[in-house]
Amino acid sequence: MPAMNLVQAINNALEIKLREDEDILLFGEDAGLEGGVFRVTQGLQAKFGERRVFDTPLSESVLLGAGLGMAVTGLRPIVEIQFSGFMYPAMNQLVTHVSRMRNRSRGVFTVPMTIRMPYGGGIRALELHSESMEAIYGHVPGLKVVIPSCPYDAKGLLISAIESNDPVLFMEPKKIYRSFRQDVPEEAYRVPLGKASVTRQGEDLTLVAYGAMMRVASKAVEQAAKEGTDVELIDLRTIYPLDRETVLDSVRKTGRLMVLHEGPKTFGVAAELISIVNEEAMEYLEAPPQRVCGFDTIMPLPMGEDHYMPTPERVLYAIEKMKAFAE
Amino acid sequence: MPAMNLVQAINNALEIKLREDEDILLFGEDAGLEGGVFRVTQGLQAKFGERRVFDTPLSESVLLGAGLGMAVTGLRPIVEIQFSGFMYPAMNQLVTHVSRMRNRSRGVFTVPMTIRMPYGGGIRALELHSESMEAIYGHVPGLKVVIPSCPYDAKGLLISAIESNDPVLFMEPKKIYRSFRQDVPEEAYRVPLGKASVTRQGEDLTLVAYGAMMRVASKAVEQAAKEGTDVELIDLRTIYPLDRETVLDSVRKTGRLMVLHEGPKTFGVAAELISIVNEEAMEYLEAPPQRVCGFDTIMPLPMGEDHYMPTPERVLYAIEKMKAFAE
Amino acid sequence: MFDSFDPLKGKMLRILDERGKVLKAGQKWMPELSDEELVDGYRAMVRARVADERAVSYQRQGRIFTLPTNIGQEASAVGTIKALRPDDWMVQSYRELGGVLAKGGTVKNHLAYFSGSETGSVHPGNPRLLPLSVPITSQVTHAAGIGHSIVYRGGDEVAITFFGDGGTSQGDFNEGLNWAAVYKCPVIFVCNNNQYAISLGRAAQTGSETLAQKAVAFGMPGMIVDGNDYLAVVAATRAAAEHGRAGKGPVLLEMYTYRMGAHTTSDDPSIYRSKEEEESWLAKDPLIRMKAFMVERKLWDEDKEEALRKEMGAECDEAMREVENMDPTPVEDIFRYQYESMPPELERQMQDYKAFLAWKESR
Amino acid sequence: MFDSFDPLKGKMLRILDERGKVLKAGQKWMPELSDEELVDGYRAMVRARVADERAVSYQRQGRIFTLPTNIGQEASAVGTIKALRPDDWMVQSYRELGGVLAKGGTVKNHLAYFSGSETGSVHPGNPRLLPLSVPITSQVTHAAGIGHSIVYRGGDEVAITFFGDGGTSQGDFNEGLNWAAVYKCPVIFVCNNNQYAISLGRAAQTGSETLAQKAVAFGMPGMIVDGNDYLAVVAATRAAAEHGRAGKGPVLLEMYTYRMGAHTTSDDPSIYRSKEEEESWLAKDPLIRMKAFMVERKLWDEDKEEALRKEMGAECDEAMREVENMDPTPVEDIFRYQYESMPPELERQMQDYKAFLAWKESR
Ligand SMILES: Cc1ncc(C[n+]2csc(CCOP(=O)(O)OP(=O)(O)O)c2C)c(N)n1
Ligand SMILES: Cc1ncc(C[n+]2csc(CCOP(=O)(O)OP(=O)(O)O)c2C)c(N)n1
Ligand SMILES: [Mg+2]
Ligand SMILES: [Mg+2]
Repeated sequence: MPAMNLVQAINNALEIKLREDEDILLFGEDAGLEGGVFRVTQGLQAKFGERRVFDTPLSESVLLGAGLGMAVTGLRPIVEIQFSGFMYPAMNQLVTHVSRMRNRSRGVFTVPMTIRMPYGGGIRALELHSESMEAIYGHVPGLKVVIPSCPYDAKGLLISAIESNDPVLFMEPKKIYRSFRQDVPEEAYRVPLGKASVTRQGEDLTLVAYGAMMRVASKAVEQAAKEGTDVELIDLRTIYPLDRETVLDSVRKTGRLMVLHEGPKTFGVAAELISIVNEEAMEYLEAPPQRVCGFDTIMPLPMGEDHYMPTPERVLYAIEKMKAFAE
Repeated sequence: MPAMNLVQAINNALEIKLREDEDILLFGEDAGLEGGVFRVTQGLQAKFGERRVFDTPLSESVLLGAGLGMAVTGLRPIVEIQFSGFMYPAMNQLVTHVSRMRNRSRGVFTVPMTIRMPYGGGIRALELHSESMEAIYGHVPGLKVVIPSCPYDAKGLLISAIESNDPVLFMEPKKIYRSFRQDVPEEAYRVPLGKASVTRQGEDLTLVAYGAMMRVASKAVEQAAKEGTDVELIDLRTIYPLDRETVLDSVRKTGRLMVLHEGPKTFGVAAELISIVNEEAMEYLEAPPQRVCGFDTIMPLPMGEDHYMPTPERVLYAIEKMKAFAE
Repeated sequence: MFDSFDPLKGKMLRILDERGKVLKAGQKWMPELSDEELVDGYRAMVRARVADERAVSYQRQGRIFTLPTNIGQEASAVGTIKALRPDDWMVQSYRELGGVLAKGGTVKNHLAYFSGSETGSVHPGNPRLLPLSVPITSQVTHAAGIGHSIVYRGGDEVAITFFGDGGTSQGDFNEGLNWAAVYKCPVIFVCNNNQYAISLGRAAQTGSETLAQKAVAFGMPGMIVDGNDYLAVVAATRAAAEHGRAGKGPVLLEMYTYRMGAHTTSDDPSIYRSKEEEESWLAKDPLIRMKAFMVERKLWDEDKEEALRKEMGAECDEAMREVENMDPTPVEDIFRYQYESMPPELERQMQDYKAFLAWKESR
Repeated sequence: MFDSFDPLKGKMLRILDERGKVLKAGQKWMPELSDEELVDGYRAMVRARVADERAVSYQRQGRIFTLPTNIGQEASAVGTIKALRPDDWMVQSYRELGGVLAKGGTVKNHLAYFSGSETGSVHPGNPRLLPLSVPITSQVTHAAGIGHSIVYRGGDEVAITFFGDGGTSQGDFNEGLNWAAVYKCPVIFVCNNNQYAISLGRAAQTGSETLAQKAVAFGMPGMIVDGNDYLAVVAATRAAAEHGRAGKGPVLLEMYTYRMGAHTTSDDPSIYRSKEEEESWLAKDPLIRMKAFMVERKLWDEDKEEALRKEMGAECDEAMREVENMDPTPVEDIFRYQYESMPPELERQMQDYKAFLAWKESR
């Protein structure tokens, strides 16, 4: 089984699906010839030709709009938005058409579109190159929002996303594009959308994270174990639809919930998870749930970025606060 | 003191500020000559001329973008977006410029802009004319998001919004534009941004609502009182920054929290309020907080709208469920 | 044809004058249409007109909700679609009832939509007709994508899309037309310049003298067509379709017309335009013009007109009754179409809501 | 002037040929510039070039982060701003270092920005220069608004804004230029057609033969200018500014130029363009051309060139050192500028974070 990093796993998933299904087109700004600014689609144009894999004019709104037009005729477009900070010009297409077409046409027209975009901070990038605004997209009815945290999941989730007959926003944690490798089967496999995974069993506390923050979480959890706290770690994997049950089961066991994400705290993903646990498992909570999140500010430029990005230490600090409550 | 409905109170606030400050311009699609499709700005062009109050081409992105350009030169634009469902084409300007300019320029350039837009359902309107997506805007760092629920507040909040040196998104509950009148002073007064108001004292349960849902809440609360539940009702008034203290004080007293809003439930405003209460006053909670919200679907067309829009009965149903928990 | 009508020189394609006579300069462009086709086209325009008039009166009676009408623009709506094939795609905005019906849509579904039922978004047999699009100009990008798909599959269909004079100011106008031109997508972009965007007059919408000249920005042909002249509309659309089918890419057609009615039934045009102006356009009514042409050719007469209007009126009344007898939107339908299969949370919300309904019932 | 250079006829304003000789056809348009002004302009171009070259090497040394350069486009960046007044507004994208410096910006702040400090977003003395804009073309709408404000206040300033060939495909291109044309805002829209949008060549970006012709869509003048010819840039900008100050509204200038460097320091142009192409543009370098012109006029020589480059290099190195000695971004600065006064929740987040820092310190 070859070892792949996140970029390779995504590229591999794209290649498998492009090979399998002639109705799949892949396009985006610089996504063709040069394979995208992160080279995630490298080699695909050479393999499948300019008709299947192509560069587009610099215009995100029509990227999604034209994608929708293709989709209603039966194609299955895979659209790349160069950075998640450049999704906003396409927001109207996303919210008023892509996500709604099925419902408003009573299922007659559907949009089996996958929208890939790198998101997240920690790479010392320019403004708007480090956004983490998944909560906004999770709030838009009709979208599925997926965020992988490792090569294996990325491949399986992306194949599921491409095969989904609903539009899927596939957010790629660019910080860990090339951070590590994992054994990834060469053939196609699926990781189901809407299912979280428990990556570490623990008794004392449930920590939910996703995307690049899973690396931060893992480090924190290791350290916490050394310091005597046995954390159960959940990789959410899908922002919408949320996997309530996995989170609830875990909190029912541990009695404690902490959520870790990069996006701004207020109205973020953590709030929804806390509310779900409140509604279904409040009586199990032994301490107030904690949020370790980005601040309610824009992402600072690189010199301030380390303050903004949650770290393992911030998780440990929150664990300590939680323990203090229990005493 | 004249009795005014919401439309009149808003019009009156606009008139006062336009008269007071020559740096204020008001513009939007159909906002000039005909006074807007809801006639909220009626008469203002006649009073202040076409230079101050004007119609614009049909292009929301430049409405905000040009507004920003004006603002950095010292003007104070008031921009009307015809319906909140038409904000999306302007999302890029809103998120990447209007809300960020102060921070990214270290305070050198500021955007004292007020963006008014009618929002919300219940008027049997076409698609995208009934949206309630305030949670999205609350998640955008740098914006203030304000929603009045009555003529008196609307005037005072709008004057505060226009005087704010930060961009304010002022969402007008169109469902109650002309539903009722209130005594509204003729002169200028301010209702502070970021402050909720307790509109009814109660002992048993805290109900938080805002905008048009305050009418629904009031009816529910009256009925609940008859049925033996003494509800404390809070009008949130500002979505960001949230007035944590008012909500926390109330929940510390009642031990119960319910949030009512039209927008989709998942990742909605209610989730944040529940999380705040968890973080600060969890030990006071006697039952799981309840959410009475719109569904995670798009707003149905009028024949299905009544199912979507929260009603007093849905609040009463939730109260009953909450009580059942206590038993 | 496009070379002969340079919008920068103020040229406009017209075939009929306002009294229905073929203009000398127009003869050359007269589209080949059999008598049956002429009658069929005219009937379709009348059908749309009657449906709109009835709908307005149903709205006044409180039987349906706010709606826009196509009145005055039927030549553009019907002529374009009649010039195309059933396997071509139509991407509408919201003011093309004539085209929607010509494309196979039904009055019943139209009325169902404006009665507030999503079932009216689509039409029986699912013609290649997208649901109406509310966000101005957003739909032109969909037409670009459909055109792209046609090219990809090597088909010879075209996509036609409609938007207003106001719509040319939106960002998507630039993005959609540019895309279609870059990939030579067979798309006919029809700008119905009806002189108003709600209350804003055409002159205040943009600095360009014509809307057709905006085609220059994309390197595609642009042409002004007398949008109240059915024959000119057919001729122009055929030329544009040929252009597209031949692999030459998109075309922008500015249909010069007038919105004879209000913007929607909620609108009051007297605020922003004069009675005189409205009256000056009455004489230019596309139906009057075409009728005169047809009468002259002995293809039509007052008896036929009366019979047709009666027939259409009855069709509408019947459709309205059917819509009024429709079952209310089932609770399930609010939830079931949002995703292919209902996510657990949505299922929960639906069950909770049903439990609430039962509770309410039992109170 | 604009009448004489119709982009639809492929006309382009040029004054100097590639060897720095005044073209016969260019003489007529030669801008009045004193010797001091000529020297000043040339020095400003060299300053930008040196700053860019140094920045690239600082980046390679790991002393600053990824950044774009202006190399090859200095004539457009500097010539435009030098043709304007200090009270005119400049609305940049991110590839106009020459203009930023000419407008009063400093190399130090430029380097501070690309070292990751927001303090570099603005410049000492706050010239009328907006911070760089990352979302392509979004900034042109800001220029439209500034122009609107100038008209409202009855001023005679102008706003100038810059964007790329790729930028013409964005929706905001349509919305911004349309607004400016409708309200006759004094805005100079400068499209730096440097032949690439990252890896996408100009020909694949849009179907229109020139970018200047897109002005036709807005009813404003549009002109192609040899963007590597400093004198042509000055002449065109002066004409556009006059047009604006006279109340005649906006102008679109397509500066025909070439991005001699990579898109940013992270980019690898060898993937998408040939060495031959790159080399063919070397001879068209705006600095070579202007230098030849200056030498011919005895305004410049190799000694001066060497001295200037040395001086500029030292300025850059000094600026880089200052930036490296800057204090790190204070924690407070992350929070304090988001709103005029810090909302309680933000205050809480800051205090909590400070408490965390203290906790971490004490561990
Ligand atoms: C993006 C967007 N903004 C605003 C509106 C509200 N609106 C509906 S129709 C209309 C005017 C449209 O004018 P035009 O494009 O000329 O089309 P017409 O109605 O005249 O056919 C406006 C502003 C909308 N539907 N979408
Ligand atoms: C809205 C948006 N989409 C994508 C990007 C990513 N991006 C940065 S520069 C660039 C190419 C710009 O090309 P052009 O407009 O020609 O300007 P140039 O860089 O050549 O000066 C792209 C796609 C962006 N910054 N903003
Ligand atoms: Mg119109
Ligand atoms: Mg370029």
